[in-house]
Amino acid sequence: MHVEIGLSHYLALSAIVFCIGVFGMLTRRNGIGVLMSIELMFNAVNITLVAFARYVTPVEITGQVIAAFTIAVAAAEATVALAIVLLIYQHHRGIDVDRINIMKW
Amino acid sequence: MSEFAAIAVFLVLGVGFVLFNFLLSNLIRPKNPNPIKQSTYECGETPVGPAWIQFNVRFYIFCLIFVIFDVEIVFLFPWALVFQSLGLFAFVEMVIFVGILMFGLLYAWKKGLLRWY
Amino acid sequence: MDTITLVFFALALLIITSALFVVTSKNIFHSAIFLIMALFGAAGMFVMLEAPFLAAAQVLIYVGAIAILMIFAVMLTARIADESIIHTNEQVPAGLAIALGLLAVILYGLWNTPLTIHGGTPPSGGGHKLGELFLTTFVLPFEVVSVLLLAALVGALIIARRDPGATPRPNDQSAEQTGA
Amino acid sequence: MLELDKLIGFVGAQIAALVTALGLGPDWVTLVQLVVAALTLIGFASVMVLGLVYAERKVSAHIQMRVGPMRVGWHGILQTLADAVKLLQKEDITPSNVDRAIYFWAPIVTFVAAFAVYAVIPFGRGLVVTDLNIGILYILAITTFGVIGLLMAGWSSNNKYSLLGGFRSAAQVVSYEVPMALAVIGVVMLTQTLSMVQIVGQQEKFYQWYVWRQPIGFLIYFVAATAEVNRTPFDLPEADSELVAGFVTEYSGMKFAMFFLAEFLNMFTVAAIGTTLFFGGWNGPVLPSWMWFLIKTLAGVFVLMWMRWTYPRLRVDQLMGFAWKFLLPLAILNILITGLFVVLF
Repeated sequence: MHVEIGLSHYLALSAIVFCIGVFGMLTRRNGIGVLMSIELMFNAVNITLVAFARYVTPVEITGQVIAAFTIAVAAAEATVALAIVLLIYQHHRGIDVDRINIMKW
Repeated sequence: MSEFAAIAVFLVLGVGFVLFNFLLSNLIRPKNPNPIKQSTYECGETPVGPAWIQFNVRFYIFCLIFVIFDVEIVFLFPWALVFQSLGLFAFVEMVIFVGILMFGLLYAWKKGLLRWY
Repeated sequence: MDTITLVFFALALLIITSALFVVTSKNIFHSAIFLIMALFGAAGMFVMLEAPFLAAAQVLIYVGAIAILMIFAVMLTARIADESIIHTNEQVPAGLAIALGLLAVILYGLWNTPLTIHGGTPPSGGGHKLGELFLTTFVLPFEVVSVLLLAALVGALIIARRDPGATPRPNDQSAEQTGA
Repeated sequence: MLELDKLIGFVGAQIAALVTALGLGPDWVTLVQLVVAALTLIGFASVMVLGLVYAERKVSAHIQMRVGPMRVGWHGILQTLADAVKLLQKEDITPSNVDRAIYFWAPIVTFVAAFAVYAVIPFGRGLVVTDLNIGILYILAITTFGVIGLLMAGWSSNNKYSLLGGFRSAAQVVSYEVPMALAVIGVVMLTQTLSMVQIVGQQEKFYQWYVWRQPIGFLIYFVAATAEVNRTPFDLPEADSELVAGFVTEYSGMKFAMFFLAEFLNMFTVAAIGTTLFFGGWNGPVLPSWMWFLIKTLAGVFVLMWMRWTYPRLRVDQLMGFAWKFLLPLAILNILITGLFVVLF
């Protein structure tokens, strides 16, 4: 069996990881668990970006630059979101996101 | 990319070495477990409640500042690699980049968040 | 099967299994550990894609910072590490349907899209090229990143700090009222 | 015989010939060579740690006007070997309410994080397993797994001392990682490369050592590295008077030994990185290159030991305040000054 690993393999892998992330984001009750799923989705997108950088623009590695920015955004998102989770925990003594409906009218 | 094969080998063999040691030790060491020996060590007292207790937020505050500065470091490395060839302009860009982030540190400092107690 | 293929499938297996454990594990600390494994696998993928600098950045930021922050957050919200709490909501069938549907759509799109691949020698990957791009073409996003980080830092600090004087908690207020 | 790089070249060629004779391809040759290299370094690391533990006990003893271990072998030289054998046959107690899987994997993660660094350290001219073009960044990245390992140990033990020790240690290590990385960036600004081998290659002459051009950077690195490996005066995670043994409280037998091994490996690592970045690595006259590397690195290790038995321990608030309010601004200042010098001159 000889398989030449190419762009489509990376894209397929990325799609699978992204969908696992979507599943986790929808079904997790725990706020931190939801955040972890979102990080998985970020990573799936990053794999896509780097794969495109490798196979479509191998010399001008634009995709890698965007991936680097994605990592920075993910870090910023994680700090703020986790701080919010902590605040929710302090107020509700729990971080079950399904019960956080205070913003609902 | 091929030079990273060494890293993979080192990771696998590192795990292998530890597991080998565990196995070797498993073959020659005594095994006499009893409930008191297996209880949680708390200087002889009986432990009260689980150890997974709630933590002080101070640890978290420092970790939070660390995350932001870690990202800064990762962006500083590519700059440090090329700024000589790009001259003064690149240097000024970095001064702005670092300067903006220093406001964050200054903010944390002024609000007393860098104090441990 | 050549080495590249073998390594790719090994890494893909690692990433997918860890990702599955991240979203299904009962214990949130285990989820965090599996998340670290998935992120490390992704870093391996970056190495395969000739982006070693990005791989190191990924490990440094995701594993070294974000994952640790998450573990700290897990500790600060200790009760949720308790496995007896139901960890998924009632949306499991719906979520599964949505995720599988999305996967089917993406894979269908992938199958039917002609991918144009351009050849060329990638840069050495030591980060030089990345630095050049940061400081020339992408200089504005580069500076905006620092503003974003500043905003995130200040915002997160305001939210996370526990300052009893500034933001009295409900039970503190009631204690004061009964005292008065 | 002292030309180790020639010996290694010879062994490598022999392995290649042998593997090719077995009818296997070039990938297998590389694999077998790497496995042999890794096993050699595992052996080197184990022997070195035994030596370092012995040295630590002797140094501490003589600083305190004692004699230290004297019984096993000449001047107790086999003492640590005896201790290792003893640890091997110690009963491995797993407390009943630990999180078993994570409790088991924590020492493995910690050890591997410490050991994987050795793949890129240039031990001498031509004596490096792999010369990554992101070498120093790789070291910074892979060592963060050490933090994960100690958090795993602290959390899984289900013990209040372990947890507090683990989290305190993690907070300390990450706090000092920032000034340490910034000090490294100061050097990278001058070297324009991340490869360890090239960094050493740029410091051939005594006056080219980066310590002369980065004195502040070196001091920051030295302090931060001491804190990274939890040595006194920064050994709060193992403050035995308040936390028993920190995150290793519940560990015994071989699992404990792995944490111990990783700790000493890390000590050697930070000294080796300091040597590579600031003191010219294996460059030196007359003696073979690997000997110069070992002399410089072991001198660094000795200073770490010397400090341990000289300075008292800091308080937690002093520790954190020092990292964020003093070292971090100083490191940023160092980068700015370096940049200004490079741009202007």
